[in-house]
Amino acid sequence: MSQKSEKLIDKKGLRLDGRKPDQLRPIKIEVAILANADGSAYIQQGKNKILAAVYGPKEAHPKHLSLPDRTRLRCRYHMAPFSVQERKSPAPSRRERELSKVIRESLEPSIFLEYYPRTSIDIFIEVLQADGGTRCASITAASLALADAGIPMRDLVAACAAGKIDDTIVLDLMDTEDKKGGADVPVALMSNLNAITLLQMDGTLSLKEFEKAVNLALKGCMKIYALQKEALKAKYMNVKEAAKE
Amino acid sequence: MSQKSEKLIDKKGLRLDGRKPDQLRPIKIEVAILANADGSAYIQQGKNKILAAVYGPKEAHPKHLSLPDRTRLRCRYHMAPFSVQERKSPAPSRRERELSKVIRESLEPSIFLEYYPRTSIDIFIEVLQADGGTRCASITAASLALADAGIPMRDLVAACAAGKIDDTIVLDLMDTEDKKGGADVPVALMSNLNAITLLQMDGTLSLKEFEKAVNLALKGCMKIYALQKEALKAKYMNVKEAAKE
Amino acid sequence: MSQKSEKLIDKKGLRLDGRKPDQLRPIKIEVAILANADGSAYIQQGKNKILAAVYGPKEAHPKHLSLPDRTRLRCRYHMAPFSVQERKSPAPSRRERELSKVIRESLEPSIFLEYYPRTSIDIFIEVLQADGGTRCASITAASLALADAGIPMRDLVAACAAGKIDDTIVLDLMDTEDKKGGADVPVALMSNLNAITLLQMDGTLSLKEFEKAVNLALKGCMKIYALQKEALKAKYMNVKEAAKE
Amino acid sequence: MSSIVVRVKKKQIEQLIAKGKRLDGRGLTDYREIQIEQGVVERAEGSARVLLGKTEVLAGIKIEVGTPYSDTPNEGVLTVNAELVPLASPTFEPGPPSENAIELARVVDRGIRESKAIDLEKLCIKPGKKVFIVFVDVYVLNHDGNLIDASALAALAALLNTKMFNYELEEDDVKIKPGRKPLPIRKHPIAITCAKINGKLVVDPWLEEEQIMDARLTMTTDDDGNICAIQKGGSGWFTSKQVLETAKIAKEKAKELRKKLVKA
Amino acid sequence: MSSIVVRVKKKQIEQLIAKGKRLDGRGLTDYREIQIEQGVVERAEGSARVLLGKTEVLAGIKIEVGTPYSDTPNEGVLTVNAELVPLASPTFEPGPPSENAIELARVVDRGIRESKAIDLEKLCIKPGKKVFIVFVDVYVLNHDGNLIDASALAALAALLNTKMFNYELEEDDVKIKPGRKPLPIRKHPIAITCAKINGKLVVDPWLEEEQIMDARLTMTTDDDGNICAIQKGGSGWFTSKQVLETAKIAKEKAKELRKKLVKA
Amino acid sequence: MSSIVVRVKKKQIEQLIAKGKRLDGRGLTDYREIQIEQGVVERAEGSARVLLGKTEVLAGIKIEVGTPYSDTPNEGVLTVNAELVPLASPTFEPGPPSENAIELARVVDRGIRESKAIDLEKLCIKPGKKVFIVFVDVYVLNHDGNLIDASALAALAALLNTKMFNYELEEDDVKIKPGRKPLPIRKHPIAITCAKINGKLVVDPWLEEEQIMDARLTMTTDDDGNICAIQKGGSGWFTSKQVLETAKIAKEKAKELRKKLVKA
Repeated sequence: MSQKSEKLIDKKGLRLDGRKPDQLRPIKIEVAILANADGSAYIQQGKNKILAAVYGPKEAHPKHLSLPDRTRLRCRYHMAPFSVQERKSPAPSRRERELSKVIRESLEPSIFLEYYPRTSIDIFIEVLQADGGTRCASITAASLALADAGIPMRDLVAACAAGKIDDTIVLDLMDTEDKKGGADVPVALMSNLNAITLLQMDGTLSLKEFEKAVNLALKGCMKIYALQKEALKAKYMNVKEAAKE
Repeated sequence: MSQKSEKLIDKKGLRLDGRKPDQLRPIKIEVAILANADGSAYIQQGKNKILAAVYGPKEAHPKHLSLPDRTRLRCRYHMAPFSVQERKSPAPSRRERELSKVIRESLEPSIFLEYYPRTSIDIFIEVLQADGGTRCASITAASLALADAGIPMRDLVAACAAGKIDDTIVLDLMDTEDKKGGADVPVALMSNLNAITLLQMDGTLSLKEFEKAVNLALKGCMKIYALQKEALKAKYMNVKEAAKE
Repeated sequence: MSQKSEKLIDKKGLRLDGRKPDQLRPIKIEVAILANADGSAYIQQGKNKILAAVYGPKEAHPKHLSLPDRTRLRCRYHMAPFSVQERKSPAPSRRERELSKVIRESLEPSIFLEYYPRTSIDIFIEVLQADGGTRCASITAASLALADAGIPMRDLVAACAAGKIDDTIVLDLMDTEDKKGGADVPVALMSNLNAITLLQMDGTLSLKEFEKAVNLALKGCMKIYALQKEALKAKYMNVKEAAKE
Repeated sequence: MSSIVVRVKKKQIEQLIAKGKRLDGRGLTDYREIQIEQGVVERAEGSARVLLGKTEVLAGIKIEVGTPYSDTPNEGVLTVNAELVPLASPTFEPGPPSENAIELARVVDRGIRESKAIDLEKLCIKPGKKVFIVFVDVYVLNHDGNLIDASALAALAALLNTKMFNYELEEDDVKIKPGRKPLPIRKHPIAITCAKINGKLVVDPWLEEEQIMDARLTMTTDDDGNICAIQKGGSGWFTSKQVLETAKIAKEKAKELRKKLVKA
Repeated sequence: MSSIVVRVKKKQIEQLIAKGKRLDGRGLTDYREIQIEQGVVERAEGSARVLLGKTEVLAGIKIEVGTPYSDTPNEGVLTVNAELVPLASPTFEPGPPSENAIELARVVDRGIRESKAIDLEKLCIKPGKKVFIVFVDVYVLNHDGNLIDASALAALAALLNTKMFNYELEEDDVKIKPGRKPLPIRKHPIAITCAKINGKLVVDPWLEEEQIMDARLTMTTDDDGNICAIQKGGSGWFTSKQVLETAKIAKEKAKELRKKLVKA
Repeated sequence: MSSIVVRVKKKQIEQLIAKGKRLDGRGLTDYREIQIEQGVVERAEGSARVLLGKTEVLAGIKIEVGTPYSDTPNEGVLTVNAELVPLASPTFEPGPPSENAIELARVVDRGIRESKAIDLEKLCIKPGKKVFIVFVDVYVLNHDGNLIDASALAALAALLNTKMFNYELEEDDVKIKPGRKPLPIRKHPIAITCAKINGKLVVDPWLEEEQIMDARLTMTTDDDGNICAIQKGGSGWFTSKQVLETAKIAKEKAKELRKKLVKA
């Protein structure tokens, strides 16, 4: 991250896309959109377009990797070659492999892993278009895909980043803000349990700024949590209506 | 394929190597030429020089890939680094992997796969020198290698391409004709069953031209089929003579 | 190896680092220096700095690679990226893979492999700094690591190279001598059994020179063997003292 | 699927087909419903999503500057890649492209290349040195059969949706200028696949049919009704009569699909 | 370890921690003993060995000439790689970097990069064409827990030990001149990790604690006490109170470690 | 092979060897019959097929223009690769080169390189910039033991068969001119392998002997009788007396083989 001279916040306090500092990008969430997956969800957050699918619980394969007392959660975060400015090779990059791990670890606390010993649950995330904050949007979608697959969960996990641009703490950074800004703090939350399941940071923040950023991110998570519940409700309404017909 | 101005057929209707449009290149086939393989064959077709070997049926490995009701046929088509103009890396290319698949699928219909459940049969093809039409010559040789290995078969599979050069439908294109010509249609045939087990095409042909090309290719297959049978007979004669001595 | 004009031996018959032709570089050996490994050793020979660790005998994995009548010895010789002048990619090179094989085969004769059927013993060698003769120093260290792990052995294996520089047969070539010299002959020896377990050569030597080089290398091995035994003794003294306290 | 389930299903499907019917209610030469949506990934130079029944494929186009092949110094480069990403089917595994993914990419590639759909000479910047590389990435999002036709269609729709940037050469460096223009597309190659089941040909096989079919035959035809690519797949065979029948079906069905695409 | 052994050990460790004690005798916020030795690999441009209790990490620095990234034409390139070599632990396998090795490298990288510890602009030779690449290779030699802190410390100590060669540009070729100078290091980012065990935070978890912890949280701070990198790991969670507590601990402990390093 | 079969065979072979005999009728220092055929792959710059009993190896040479190594700017590049293709033996697996294939390639490479068989300086086109790269690809077609000797012989025979193209430099571009000339070959390094079985040395071990041998020792000698490469293999050992005996055998046998090659 390098702070350049161009202004990311104008005189009115608005950001390049017209948002206020504490404002989320427009978010659209759909649940159960893939036919083959056991559970799936689609999220659009700003220009991010991300699909998440869940397969399982199913017999773990290879067997020697199965766990005797709980399910094995696996996660693959993957970007489509056309999702970013310069074409990305389809082979998983080091970044994608790290994100696969932190996303998995942000979802694990939400699942009753011990319900299905010796099985595995696979989470597949495909970023179709990336615009900053894809790991958070991926967690939001993947948690819904888990719910859609009927996996027993403690709570939904909602994720959102806060960060610093032009010395202001702002919510939900888009790509330009992330690249030119001063810091980015992605956070994932199980709202009912007040449990932070993802926390990363890059950039530079004082302790005070950091505290402010975390709190702002948590507020963002709670707003997204509400959207997640709406999306689930919408799905069940659809199912209900379909059942009536 | 790009049509260039150089003539591929001269005024007498002859091709660059002096062949008539419906003429095969000189073909030399030998069966049982590798000591270790369960079955093997060597084919020279024009400047193509190709070895095929068969190992099996044998216990499938790894076991979870074995099939309960039939043998698993595997096939690897591979080119020697020195077989082509520019040295080819020995790692299998995408082209080699596709050809491995289509060759396997052209041979599968000829084998009584259900005779040997839970086993595997491996076909290994090595192109030592390539001059156009290697997939067809590979099929011709591999089918003989299967026969040599004593695998029960419905019929031998013979393969040959037809194509278009200088607006003429011709048989058995060599490399230059393939590269500068207008279309190439490789075909594989079980002659007794009138069964086409391989059909591919690239280039551009009208429906009429295509029909003509397929029919010409099928005639080529039948001629090659005769050569295959001669090669098998020659092998048994040798065996017989060897037994007499 | 290319012989350049610069002198590797001066008028007094001394080498670039002041050694006599039949003199070893300063050697420092320590046994049992890694906490997690079942056995380990560290060697410094000139500027070479090499760690060897042994894990096992343990259940062989994957099982189908286990041997019914003896242990499976595995060996990985690996160089740290910063161990050589130009950074080395951490992926094993062809050279590292060959050396892993010849080092394993130089240690195998020393181990009673049949004592532990169906198990495996892993030897891991990490070259932290390389200065010529790393394969020999690796063998010396790895043999001690095996002893430290309590693996029953016929004898320790000590290794040392001899070679030719400026038409003189010399012992224990360092990197510059290896690169600019005329030949390098690495040898490994079980001294009690007079058994040569490693022998390689590159360069050019007459039969006479070769005989001289082998004999010099064997003398080097015997000196190193004495140092190995000292190092083992030092370790047991430490253990004893520790026990007294 | 266990082999017993497959055998039962096979029998059921075969009996229906003998009567000219199919499990999902279609006639033997009926295509599934097609939806084409272009421009779905704004960040790509071009993109399109195709729904073929429940089969869903996304294609995205990226254009970069690179070097031409030495034997075609005056032509841009076309590269087609297909990913069978594991969210699309329980049978797709993460990892490097499988045999099936490679075949899929190469069949789509051949259709575009052999029909000369893109005027590659117009993608040359500096002969022998700099050309545009067109990356076609086919992304299968849900697999319900007949991936070849859906992928070829998505790739073509994405190419038609593609806008290239303007540029000028400044001392061998390509400088991007404002404005965009479409890719030079000359032909519209359409792939049509028939499956052979119990001796009969059915068009556009869906997953359950693919699982029990003897073999499949794909023919790609261009705007003039010429064939430009063929691929036989599966471990069965065709008679030459079936081959010619497929060619006729392919030509006819391609016309229908091409119309939908031009509309799209 | 069998799951029963783990459960027994977990209980034992948790009971101790509830009383403010730890299995190895430390208090909850005590760091293990640290030894730092610089210059251990003379052939590398810089190197350092760190002992953190029984955890042992070696870092080596190599500097090469290469090309800059297109978006930072005036800056040298930093590359961090970590190898969990199999001699360090029975759980490390030979082969390409595991998920854990990649995470380790990337967390160390972020600490150095985000704190702007190296003045990368001073590593530019010819803008857009030639810059120095700084390779930081982290080599774990014995794994007894908290690899992140030990690796970040070893990397920084090695960078501080690094001597670059002098050079001059001759017609675009970099000619090495005699003499050496230190790397332009501006900051000293220090990573501090806390583990959460049974609701309590413990600093610098060793292996037995890592095996039973709920989660870990690493915070890297610079000389000014600013946070420059954070990584949560493990399948548990933290409350926001615990997060802020960790930040305070990290800031304080980093000061202690930074002093040791400057002494080293 | 099951270990019992191996043990029975081992006993049988050892008893024969104790009497100076071998399973295939040879004496202990007899080489198998050798057939060398050059020019078998016309498309390669050079090629040769070697039959050593039933062991069959094909070597092909390709020559390309590339860049020299930075430490030998005036020399062409030699690259030796060996493929143990799976049609040659039931024990060869498809996939990246195994340890055995790598060792084979490197031993063949060392013989050619260390004997300075090719005058690499004559393969320099423009110092530091452009040189010829000689690719030696060893292709094992049937494995019946002693692959090293057969491969080294095939490689040398192929190099002797190689015709380079003529060229001229036009503004740094290499233009191929009509006509061809042989590679500058100065030496004829020949590898000879002895196996140690039950304390005795046997020359040119075939497969059954290799399966039960204690160890093998390969010595490569040049036209002047100098040794230029050695490789010990297998998990047994040699006495220094056996080493010197092998050296003498190798020198003598190499003369015989070299004669056959020059005839070929």
